[in-house]
Amino acid sequence: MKKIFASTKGLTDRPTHYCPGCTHGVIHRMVGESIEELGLRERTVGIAPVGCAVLAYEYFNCDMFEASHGRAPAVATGAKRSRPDLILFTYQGDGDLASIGMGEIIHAANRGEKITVIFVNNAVYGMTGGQMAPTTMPGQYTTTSPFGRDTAEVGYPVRMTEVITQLTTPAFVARVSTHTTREIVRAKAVIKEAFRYQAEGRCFTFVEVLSTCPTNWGLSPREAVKWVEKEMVPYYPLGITKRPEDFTEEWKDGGH
Amino acid sequence: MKKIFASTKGLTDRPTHYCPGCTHGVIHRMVGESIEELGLRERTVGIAPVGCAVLAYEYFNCDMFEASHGRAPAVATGAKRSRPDLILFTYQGDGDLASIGMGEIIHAANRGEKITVIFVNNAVYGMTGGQMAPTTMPGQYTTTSPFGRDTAEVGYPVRMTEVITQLTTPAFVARVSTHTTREIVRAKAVIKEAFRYQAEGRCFTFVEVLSTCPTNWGLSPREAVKWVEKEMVPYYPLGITKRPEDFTEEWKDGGH
Amino acid sequence: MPTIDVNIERCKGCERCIDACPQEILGMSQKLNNKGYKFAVMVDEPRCIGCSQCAIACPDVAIEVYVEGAHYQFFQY
Amino acid sequence: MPTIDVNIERCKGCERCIDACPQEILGMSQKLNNKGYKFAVMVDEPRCIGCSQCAIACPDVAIEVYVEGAHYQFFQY
Amino acid sequence: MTKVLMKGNEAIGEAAIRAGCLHFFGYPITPQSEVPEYLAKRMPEVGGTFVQAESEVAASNMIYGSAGVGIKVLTTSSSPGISLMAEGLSYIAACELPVVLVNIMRSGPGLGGILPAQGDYLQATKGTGHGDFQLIVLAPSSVQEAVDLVVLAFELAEKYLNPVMVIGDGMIGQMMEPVEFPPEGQGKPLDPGDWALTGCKGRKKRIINSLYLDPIECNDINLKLKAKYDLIAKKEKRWETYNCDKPYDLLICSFGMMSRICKTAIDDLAEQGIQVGLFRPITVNPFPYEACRKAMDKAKRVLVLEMNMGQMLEDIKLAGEGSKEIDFFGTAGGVVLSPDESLLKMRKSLRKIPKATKAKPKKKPAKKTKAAKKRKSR
Amino acid sequence: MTKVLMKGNEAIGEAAIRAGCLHFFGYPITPQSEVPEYLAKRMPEVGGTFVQAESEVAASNMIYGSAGVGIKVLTTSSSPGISLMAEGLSYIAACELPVVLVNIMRSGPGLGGILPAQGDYLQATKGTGHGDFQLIVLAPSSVQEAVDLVVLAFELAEKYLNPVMVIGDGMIGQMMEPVEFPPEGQGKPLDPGDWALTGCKGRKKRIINSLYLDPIECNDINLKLKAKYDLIAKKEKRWETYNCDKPYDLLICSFGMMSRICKTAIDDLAEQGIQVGLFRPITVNPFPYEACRKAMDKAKRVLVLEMNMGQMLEDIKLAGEGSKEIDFFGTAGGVVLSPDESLLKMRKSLRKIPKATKAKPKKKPAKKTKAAKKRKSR
Amino acid sequence: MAGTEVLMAGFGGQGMLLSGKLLAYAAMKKGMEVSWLPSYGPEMRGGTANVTVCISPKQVGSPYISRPSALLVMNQPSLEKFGPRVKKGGLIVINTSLVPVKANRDDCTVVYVAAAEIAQEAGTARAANLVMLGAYVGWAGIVDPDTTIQMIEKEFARKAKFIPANVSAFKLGFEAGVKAKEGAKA
Amino acid sequence: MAGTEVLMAGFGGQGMLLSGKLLAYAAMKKGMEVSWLPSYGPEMRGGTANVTVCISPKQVGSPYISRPSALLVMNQPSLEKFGPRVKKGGLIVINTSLVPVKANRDDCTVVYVAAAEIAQEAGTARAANLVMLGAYVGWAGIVDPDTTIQMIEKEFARKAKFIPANVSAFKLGFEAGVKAKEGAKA
Ligand SMILES: Cc1ncc(C[n+]2csc(CCOP(=O)(O)OP(=O)(O)O)c2C)c(N)n1
Ligand SMILES: Cc1ncc(C[n+]2csc(CCOP(=O)(O)OP(=O)(O)O)c2C)c(N)n1
Ligand code: SF4
Ligand code: SF4
Ligand code: SF4
Ligand code: SF4
Ligand code: SF4
Ligand code: SF4
Ligand SMILES: [Mg+2]
Ligand SMILES: [Mg+2]
Repeated sequence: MKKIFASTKGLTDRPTHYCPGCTHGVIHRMVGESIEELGLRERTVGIAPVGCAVLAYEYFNCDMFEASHGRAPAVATGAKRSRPDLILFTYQGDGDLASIGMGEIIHAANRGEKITVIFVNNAVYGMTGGQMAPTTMPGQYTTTSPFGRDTAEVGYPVRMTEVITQLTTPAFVARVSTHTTREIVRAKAVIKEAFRYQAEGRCFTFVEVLSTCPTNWGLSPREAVKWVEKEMVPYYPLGITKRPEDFTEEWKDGGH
Repeated sequence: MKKIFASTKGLTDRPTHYCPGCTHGVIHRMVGESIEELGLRERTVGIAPVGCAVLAYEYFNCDMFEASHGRAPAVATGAKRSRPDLILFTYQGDGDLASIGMGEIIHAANRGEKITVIFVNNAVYGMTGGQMAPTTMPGQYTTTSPFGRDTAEVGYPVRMTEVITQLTTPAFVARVSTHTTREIVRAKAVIKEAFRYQAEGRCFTFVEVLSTCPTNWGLSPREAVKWVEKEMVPYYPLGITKRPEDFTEEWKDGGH
Repeated sequence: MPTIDVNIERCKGCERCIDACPQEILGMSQKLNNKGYKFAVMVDEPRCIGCSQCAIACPDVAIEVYVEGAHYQFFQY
Repeated sequence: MPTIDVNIERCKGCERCIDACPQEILGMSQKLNNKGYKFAVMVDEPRCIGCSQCAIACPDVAIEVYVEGAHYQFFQY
Repeated sequence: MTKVLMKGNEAIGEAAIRAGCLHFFGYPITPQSEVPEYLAKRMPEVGGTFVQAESEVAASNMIYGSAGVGIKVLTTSSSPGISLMAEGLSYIAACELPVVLVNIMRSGPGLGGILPAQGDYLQATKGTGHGDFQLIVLAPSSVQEAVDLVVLAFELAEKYLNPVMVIGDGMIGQMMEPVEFPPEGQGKPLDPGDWALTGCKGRKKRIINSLYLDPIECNDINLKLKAKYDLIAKKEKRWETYNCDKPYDLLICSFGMMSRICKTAIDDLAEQGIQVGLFRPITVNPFPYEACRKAMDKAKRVLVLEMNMGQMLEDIKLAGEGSKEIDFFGTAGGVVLSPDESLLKMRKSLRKIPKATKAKPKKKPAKKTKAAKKRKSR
Repeated sequence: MTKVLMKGNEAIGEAAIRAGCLHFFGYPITPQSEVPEYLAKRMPEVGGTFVQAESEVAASNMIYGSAGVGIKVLTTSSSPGISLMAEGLSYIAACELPVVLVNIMRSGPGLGGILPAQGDYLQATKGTGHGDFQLIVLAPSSVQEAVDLVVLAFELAEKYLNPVMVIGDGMIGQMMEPVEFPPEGQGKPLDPGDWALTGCKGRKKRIINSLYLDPIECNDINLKLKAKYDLIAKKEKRWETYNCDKPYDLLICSFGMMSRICKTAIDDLAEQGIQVGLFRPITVNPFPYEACRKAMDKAKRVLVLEMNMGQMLEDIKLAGEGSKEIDFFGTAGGVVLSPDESLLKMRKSLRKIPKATKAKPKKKPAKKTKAAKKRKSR
Repeated sequence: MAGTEVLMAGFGGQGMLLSGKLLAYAAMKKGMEVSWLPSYGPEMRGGTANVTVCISPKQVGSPYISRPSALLVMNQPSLEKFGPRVKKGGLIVINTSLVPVKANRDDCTVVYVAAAEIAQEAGTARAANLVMLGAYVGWAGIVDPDTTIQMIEKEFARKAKFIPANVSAFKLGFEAGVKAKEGAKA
Repeated sequence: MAGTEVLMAGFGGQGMLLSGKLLAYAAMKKGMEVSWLPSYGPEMRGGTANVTVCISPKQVGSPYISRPSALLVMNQPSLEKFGPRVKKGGLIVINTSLVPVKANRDDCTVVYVAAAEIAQEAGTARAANLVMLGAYVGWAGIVDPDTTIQMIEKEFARKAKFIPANVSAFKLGFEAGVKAKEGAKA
């Protein structure tokens, strides 16, 4: 019998602490597979955020930092500028990247740091118990928007992919999702593409991944993926919004 | 004889400390005139940045805060949310707003704080002696880009107006300039329009103003305005990029 | 014959594999694992086509897929 | 007759008014003011059309413009 | 008035409202997130404002803006978040704005953990930020006291136009205890005085600023602030002594929740006939040096117990001026010494006292009177 | 080796390079902007890296990243910028990363001014950030010493895997003095040890982290750090005494540039036949308490002179343990006491000494020998 | 009367924090001093959650208790962790529906309750926490069962349809507790 | 020999910081200890800038000097501010091109130099700062004029075309200083 699907060397064996159906796990696997498949694992340094993925340093099977809340892109900048031969990635939640870390992500992107940013958008602060994030959907109930996000009071959700795309410097920017197997397959290809550009020393690479938080959304894992599809995808359109102009054909469709 | 042009009550009598030909002075006048002409001066609270305009609290003839470097939008948020009847404006440089204060400006914009932000882009840190700003032009020499801004190393200048425009919430966003009388006239109309929207309780309003720093550019005031025209305007296109949908006709062309 | 192997101690019972399987041959256990979760079980093994959809969807890397010879592939993953 | 009044102690000699004046009737002093700057001076007053271009351009609010009756207006400011 | 059973964090939020504070700006962080969560619901009910800031840096500048326009304002956070407020707090103190902060301390340094700790004592009392400024710092040891001190914090902030910080550990934030609140609707709005930016109608413009390029002027501001801190130190010191009316050989110094654990141990020792005193500062800045010294003078030895590596210890040493041997025991990282373990530490210190007065217990003192009489606070 | 005349800020930049530091991340701020400006030019010449961070918050996290991958790294800033690094420094210390920082202090609090001050002493030595951690803090009093201490800072940082901060005031940064540097190319790269993240090829993965959810583990980390600080305190204290080989009634305690001003005044007094001693800590953390006490023991009275409102004063009190009367005089806001004014303060303290030994000057001591002999430092 | 300290432990989501709160409320209503201190942590499923309730006639000293006088456990890890800490002569209530092992303490009263099954009887398996609480209240007699029932009704006021099942779960547990107490006395 | 402290003051951009640096360099070359401490501030035109140079055979104590032994002033505000502070018996050099008033000190030597005019003679009015420096060096004799000239040449190495004018401005100033010294002695 041939084993055609198994865990990757890019991840440790340790089971995650994520809630049932939390797609942080899927995203971990895709990142782990990408660095392993590209042969980068042994020179990769990952950066865990403060958020539910804070323990990511235990799960990725490569050297890992744990950064302060929101500052992973600055840590990555310091590391990559010091050791350009290393592959640097940050793995950040929406509270981490889009709220407190807004300055750091925009500047790392704008300086064109040759790093890969995996941005997990689950429309809520998972770790701290479900507070409103900048990405929380209009009307969404959270512990700090107990009457639903009121856009007249706190504005519309931030679309980070579009903001980063708007900058001149970053050259690979995409939004993918995890709510169906098909989307996971697409997401994997895009994440791998991002790492490949970094390995080629090309550009700042940014992948936003729509993710679930069944626990804080108060939904079952099944309902949660439906919610991503119905509520999030229309507001956060999927696709690659920027690619280096001279990308090679092989990567054109990100494998799908 | 009729006096048809004189200083405004919106400014104090105090001569500014700005260098000869520095257009901070022009921008001050336009802001002062706007709040005075709209009858807002006595309920306006301005917020000076850290930058060459740090002493703006002496020049604007209204209640004034001096904020910490980059955080004026957060100060304005605190003030406006506490006293919605006041008119709040921040006056910020490009180091202040686009470098250290990136997080604060984007979030104030995205929450739709009903304030007016006057963003003075002079492509350099004036106050501290001419270091590189996020807005410094490609190839521009500064004390921290002594070989000229190398976009391969530190990326392209940030276009704040475009970044803010990209957000869903902010409804009035514009870029104007000061390099000719004609542009000053346009700029004045736009700034006044911004304050009017705030007075009407409508939306977050943002006006980027291209400005000179003859001192740190190493140019005469005359050369400096030419430089704005030739180097900056092509990269930083002028115009109103966003307006509340239902603006009244009277304001359509911003008076020009 | 293609088949899958569910690591029942990693499984958290989210049921995403069940929804992902085009053959609809996965179900949930009645028993709980040590962490207190019901876990995924193969209900109709002979119909498994080895497509890996279940494994791709699993957030907890709890599924391994085995095949002999040809097997169906929806996407290249 | 339109005319302007330059506050020579506010003037920093940047010459922006000179460039702004469509009548080209402004020039710089030879003397320095108390801050050590040359300042703007009206060279050909009768030709002033009271258009305020100089005042609008001045970063130091150093110019006031006076008119009697009609005067030329390029822009509404 | 009836008591309600309430979580410390929620009680803190409610206390602010009762004190008349209707504006909150803050960012979630464990173990204080229940404050913003509670206020997100509660503020709209009382016509107040809740704003979730994008970060603690922003929050500290929002309260600057809010207080600056003459509004009573609160922010709350926990250790790493407080660090991010260092610059903002320096500005607020320099501009003499009355804000109230609560730090529900968690274990550090760095990300540390989320469990209770007292590791931010020195940061709060000595080195909050750059330049010469001080916070008034209050340290409650129960949910009720947290409520009382939040109310007091607003009073002191306004009286002295100074930022006031209430520091509690995670336990204070997370536990429920019965509390009583001041009645609703009694908190007065802030008096905008002659400094708040309320629009310059009918008066000269005002400026809130901390830039003084002229050294003399800047020195004067520093002297003025210093004089204020000296006045506060003279007038506002608060502390509690426990079991200090009996002769004791050993004095325990402890603050916040840790002092409560010590009290249980002290009661246990008392039952065994051994009297040990407790000194607990309530204002940890200004620190009640003289009162502490007085309590120390009566003892043969001092034991400082903290949930950190020895931070208040410095103040105890300053109070003692070398007059007494001082033992220290500290835990960090969320380890909370139990009453039994604390008792062991006390016994250890007692053993170090030469010829300690080991008075035999004449009679087990009745618990009730002990409880009633032992406490003395001002 | 030849001396060159150089601005303190530039000399600090060059010293880092000579120490083998080829990576700088920082943000401009007066009065230290010449460091980044100098290094922006100089780093490319030596194959190093200069990155202008978007803020001090970012800078403190960049040096975390840089040191974490095993690189010698420097950042510099001034007071408000250092406040913004509070959280980052707590992480760096918790993760035991060897970084060097320079704080060219300006007047505070708040935006304050840009003139020289020493108002960040307590922030640097006691309350830098949340949690129990300490920086090693060095205080130079000349451009040459700034150079020497920057070089030493890199050594100590690496030896103890601890952040080291050099604190100078604006004068140190802005003035030019002749300096001598260690030869170029001698600074060794950092030893990545068993902790740096260099890619896991051929070894187990490594983690740089400060999260410890388990209280016991987190407590252990705190104990480990505490043990390290105790060791540093035992081994690394440095100080200077000046004019302390003669009997003196008055001891001056002063650090950094202020101590130099005091020396001029002390020389002037000596010319008038009045001997006054000076104690100057070079490591202000760990503070040389014992040496300070020794110097205090010889005096009848102590005068602390600082460019702040009395910050090192706390350490002097801790050293003195109430054994001596201590006078304090401080200026802030950029006011720098002149030697003459300092002399007046000294006279004032001298007058307070009952029956001060007012030995008539036997003979004006020759200036040369005085200058040569008066200094004693380790 | 000396203080009473009850530690209640289980998986997150099993409702032990609520049980603790109800107990604290009921004691407070009786005029006692109380404190309720939960373990707290990052929002993670599968973790354990516990709460310590202290009840005392005078102000509660330390709300943090190393050696409780009673332990209510909903899962095995909690029994293993906290079982040995219970004071001599104390009480241990074990939910046998989820804990297949015995408590190894013969110096304590141990009450075994099939809480889930009993709760199911009462109407919903989710009320197992109230069966446990009932058993404790029945055994310890420290608070009034009727007050406790009032508290339950208040707690579920907004989801009134759950009241009957929860109240009867509590009552069934209470009976089991009373019976155990009588057994212990006998 | 006791220390010498020279305060040089003028508008920003008049080059007094450079003059001070050249003096410090020349003194250093002679084996003296030196310090050079500028006033520093936000980049503003129209403000004044000054620098204190201390020269001493032993390590300079305080680089910050309240009572300098010499003052070189390029503008009136500086004269008003610093004139009274000069030590008895000290030197004040005044640029009469910009300072229309006299120093009110008869306990000091006051040298009046039309620095701008002299510099103009030398080739560029911008070298007035070097005329002032020359005057001081000529008067004080503390450093070697030739070394100073070498330093000027080094300083302007990259803009060599400015060397001759600057050097001759220095020389003209030097002569004025020497003459003043002789006048004072006489
Ligand atoms: C400076 C600081 N502020 C706040 C926190 C508390 N905190 C931890 S995680 C988090 C939000 C996490 O949300 P997100 O980034 O969306 O990640 P998720 O948990 O949703 O994956 C917050 C606010 C902290 N640890 N540090
Ligand atoms: C926290 C902090 N960091 C740095 C500084 C130093 N600083 C003062 S102004 C300034 C830059 C000003 O540039 P900009 O905002 O572009 O304003 P401009 O002077 O060009 O008008 C800097 C870095 C400071 N005061 N505070
Ligand atoms: S709280 Fe939400 S984001 Fe966090 S692990 Fe659970 S489901 Fe995932
Ligand atoms: S330095 Fe530049 S920005 Fe600042 S006042 Fe001068 S010209 Fe204007
Ligand atoms: S491999 Fe395909 S067919 Fe087989 S169980 Fe998985 S999803 Fe179903
Ligand atoms: S997807 Fe994975 S974790 Fe979820 S039920 Fe299936 S096997 Fe279990
Ligand atoms: S008003 Fe018009 S014409 Fe007259 S001076 Fe000014 S610009 Fe020239
Ligand atoms: S524009 Fe104004 S400041 Fe400039 S020269 Fe003319 S009057 Fe003077
Ligand atoms: Mg999230
Ligand atoms: Mg600028």
